[in-house]
Amino acid sequence: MGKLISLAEAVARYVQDGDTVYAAGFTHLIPFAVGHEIIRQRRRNLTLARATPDLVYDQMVAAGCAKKVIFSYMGNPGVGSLRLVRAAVEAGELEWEEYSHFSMISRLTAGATGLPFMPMNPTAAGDLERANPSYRTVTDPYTGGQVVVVPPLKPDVAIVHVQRADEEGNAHIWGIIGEQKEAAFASQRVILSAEEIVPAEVIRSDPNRTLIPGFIVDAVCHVPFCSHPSYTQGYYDRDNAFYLEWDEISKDRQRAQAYLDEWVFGVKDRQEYWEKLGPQVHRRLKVKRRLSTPVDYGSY
Amino acid sequence: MGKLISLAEAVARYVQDGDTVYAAGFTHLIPFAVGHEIIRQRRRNLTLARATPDLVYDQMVAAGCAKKVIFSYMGNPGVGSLRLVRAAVEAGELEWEEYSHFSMISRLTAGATGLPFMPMNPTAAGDLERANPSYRTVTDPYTGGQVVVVPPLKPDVAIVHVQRADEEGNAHIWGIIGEQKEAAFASQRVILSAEEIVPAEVIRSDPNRTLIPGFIVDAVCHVPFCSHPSYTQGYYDRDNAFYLEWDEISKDRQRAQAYLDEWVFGVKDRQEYWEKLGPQVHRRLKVKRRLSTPVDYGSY
Amino acid sequence: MATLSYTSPELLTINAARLLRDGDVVFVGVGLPNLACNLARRTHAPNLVMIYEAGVIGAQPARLPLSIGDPTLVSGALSVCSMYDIFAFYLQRGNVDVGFLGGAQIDRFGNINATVIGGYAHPKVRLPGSGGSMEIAAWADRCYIITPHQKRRFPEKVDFCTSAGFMSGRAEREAARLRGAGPQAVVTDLGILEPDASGELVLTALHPGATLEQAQTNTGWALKAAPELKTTPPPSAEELRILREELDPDKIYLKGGE
Amino acid sequence: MATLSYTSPELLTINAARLLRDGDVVFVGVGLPNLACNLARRTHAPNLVMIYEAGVIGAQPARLPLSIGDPTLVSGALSVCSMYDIFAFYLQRGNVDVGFLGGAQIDRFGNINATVIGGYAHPKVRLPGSGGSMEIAAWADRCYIITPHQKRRFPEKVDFCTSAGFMSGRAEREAARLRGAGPQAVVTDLGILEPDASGELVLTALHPGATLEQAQTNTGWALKAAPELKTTPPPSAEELRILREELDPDKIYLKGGE
Repeated sequence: MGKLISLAEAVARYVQDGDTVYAAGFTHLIPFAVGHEIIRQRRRNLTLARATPDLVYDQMVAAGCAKKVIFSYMGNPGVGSLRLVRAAVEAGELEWEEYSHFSMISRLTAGATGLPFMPMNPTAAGDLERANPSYRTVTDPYTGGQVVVVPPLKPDVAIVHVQRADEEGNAHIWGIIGEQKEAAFASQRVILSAEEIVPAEVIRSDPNRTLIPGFIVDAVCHVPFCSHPSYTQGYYDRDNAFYLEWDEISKDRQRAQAYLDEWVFGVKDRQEYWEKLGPQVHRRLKVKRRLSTPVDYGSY
Repeated sequence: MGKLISLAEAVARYVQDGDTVYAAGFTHLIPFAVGHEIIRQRRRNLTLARATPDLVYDQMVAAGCAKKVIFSYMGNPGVGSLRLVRAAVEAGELEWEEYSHFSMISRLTAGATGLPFMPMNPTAAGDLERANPSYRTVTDPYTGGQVVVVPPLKPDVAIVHVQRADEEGNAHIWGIIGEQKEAAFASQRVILSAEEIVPAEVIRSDPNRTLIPGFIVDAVCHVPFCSHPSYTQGYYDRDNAFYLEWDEISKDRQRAQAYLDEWVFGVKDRQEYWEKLGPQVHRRLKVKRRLSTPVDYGSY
Repeated sequence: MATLSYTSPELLTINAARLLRDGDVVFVGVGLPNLACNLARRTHAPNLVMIYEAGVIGAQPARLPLSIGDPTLVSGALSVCSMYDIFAFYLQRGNVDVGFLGGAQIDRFGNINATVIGGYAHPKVRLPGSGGSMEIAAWADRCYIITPHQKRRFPEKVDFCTSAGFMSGRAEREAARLRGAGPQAVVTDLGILEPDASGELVLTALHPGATLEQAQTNTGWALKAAPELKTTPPPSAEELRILREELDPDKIYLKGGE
Repeated sequence: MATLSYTSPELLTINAARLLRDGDVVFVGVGLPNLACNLARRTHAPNLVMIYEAGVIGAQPARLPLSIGDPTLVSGALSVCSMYDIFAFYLQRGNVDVGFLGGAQIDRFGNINATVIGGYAHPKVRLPGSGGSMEIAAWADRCYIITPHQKRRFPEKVDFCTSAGFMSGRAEREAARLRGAGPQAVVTDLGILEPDASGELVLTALHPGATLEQAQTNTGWALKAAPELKTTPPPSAEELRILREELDPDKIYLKGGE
């Protein structure tokens, strides 16, 4: 059977209760549609790992999917606090494990490259290193100094949204590429969603653009507008208005629940969600073309 | 003064006797023209570092530029032995320091990322690790096991050839990207040569393609056909015939010297070299277009 | 000469911009640091290179970005790389001259807390956490902090050290062998604080109209004034014009203040 | 049935191709391994993924590449990445099923020497060195070696261990906790050698017409035969047709042999 399946099927098959999930994307390409599907399928006891939890983890925590978050910046990017994750942490209802951006991404890189740890230069900000026992040190065999290291992060499942992929999951990504590649390689399973499923020839016309090879991908899902309210470079804009609106919604658990009822449980899938947003939002998020200058690979 | 200068001036200014030089490129984009200019300017006592020394280091060793090579595969790619480097090593006339590909490139990566060392998984091929004291081990603080590490390589000067760059040295590279980025970031100085100098707008039309940012580049040189007999993807083919021919030439020091006299000392610069190759070679190495499918970055 | 009126965010931004040097490679945050960098580029530092932790180098934003990962930062940028690369090849390698930092607390020695108010395990207030600031504070050559001057923001000692300033004093930072030189200035709406020989933040300049007493009252330690306490030149008409007309015409970041 | 004639390189290539499984991700070298992979793709393993240490994944070469970094490997490939990435994310991470290896010497326990004949510091013959083979031998799930069967190539013990086979025996390799399972077969022009329970290479198959005695005469240790010594099926007309007509019509790699 092919890898190209519906998102509902991909989540049913590859996301299990208790999994460590890494939904990748630094502001860009955040796979909201997959988070919503996980909420709809009522997964429980997930460990949600992500450098920047963003709204998608706020929503998953509000829906009761999570027992733990692993993060390095727990905010609503450009707006402020991530209220629901924060409230759950402050109330002692949610476990957490915390890093700096670089140590978080170093963990993922160690996982993606099969290394036992990644070294980092010292930052001297000892409080976090003391609070989180995953930070260790080794002795530099060249100088005798102490070197901070972090262990690999190997999620059970990575969720990666991309601009275009072929049916096998060979994926072109551009714009902010964050930790998409590292998350995919670090994880045991990979769910890939794409704005467009394209013929392999399109992928093969620009192999340097392929950050994720199909053979590490388990499921390929065609999910246009997957990232909203985040964005997909070249496809639609970031819905900054919603990021500001969520700051209001998330002040009140009831309102957040009502949001989930309406926008997650109340729709069948991303297509229904997108239609429900309506033409005015579609227009507001529409983007004019700005094409890259092609490069010549040559016919050899 | 601008960075866009002649190759002769760039070598005069940025390559000094005794330097450790890293002329980057894994088969692709090997900067032969820069190697030839270094020979013409009679640099001495260089340490020539490169995963795959290729013909360019054979020629530089034959010309007496080198006191040492650092390498991981000393061959004529696809043909066999690198005869002149090999003869110099066997005769005890040339120092050498040897790695596997991955440890060589890990050294460069440590240099490029400012790390004190890079870890690797064990290979158990202990003979090289015993022969080269740069290989060390640290104790894994998570498992207690031993982890092999290599120290950073920080060349004095990196030489990187690219397809296209703007006048500031912001460079687009595609095809086999080898260790171009790592070499540039690891080195104290960077000489960048390019097939084409393009307006910044071309670079900015596809920022994900920019592997080297201008602000780490010291000199930008416009050198079409810089790579011959290696190749530049999309611009001209690899001159396999010459790689085979060099296998004959390099059997005999006299013939190698005659080659250098004619093709290096006997020409002023790369343009003269290319013209001297003649229209038949030009035709043979000509490549038909095969353009990448553009991507849309969107106008935001 | 008529005195120009300006808001507190305008004053902060203009004074931060003046700290930047032409050719600086700057790790930029959104908000006021972003405005400060763009103002510097349009005035005395046309060759400033702006880097964002999202992996964007040499952005030319056509609009004001709300977040550090806004698509307008990408379209037309010089380069975009992965998150690992921006921290490893750029910041850790030593390719960043200036970093901007912020936090809920900045203490006497320039240490920053962006993690928790109260204890770590059971925080009274859980803040967003380090993000990139732990590494920026350690590895950028110079760091600048932009913050309103309020007593609760300037405690004697931070509850949690998210990012190292001079730790317990310059000697301790030096012993830690960090790549960067540490915080070089804190720009507030009252003036500018800079580290003295011991690494303690002292008031080195007051903005026009502000007083030493005001600054001391709003600082959680016994704030010293530098022997030569300067007054910053007031925002110029040109600086204000660029900010108001070109950079933030909708007053997204420049609203508020007096 | 008429017996088809074939050369020694054809025999090696066809037998190597048969070892590959559909869906294998293979770290390919140039020359015979490249031909073997392409032959397997055109016969029983259409979903083979070919990876080159130059950083190319899923190549579709339109011509026979002379070098491992030939531009024909790039145009139309599925992906191209850096040299660090191909070794770290693909090979070291455990994403490579099969590696092909070669060398001047292969010893009784499948250790390979591609570095020096004689002493390391003052070599009699300086060989090219490891390249990627040190890591491929350790980290690919299965390794295959293609080599002519000559006594000087099969010493009791290699002069220098460039790439680990079973070291002094399977137990030593297991203690080293390498990711890969080690050499699984050596394909020669006389037959196939495979490791036994102790990790020693023993003859498990002879090609049609070859004898155990021939193999033993051309091996530098007392070569044992497996209890059930098989005979490999001769190259088929279809295998030979694909090799000769589609893959190497100019006989760049298939010349020589008998």
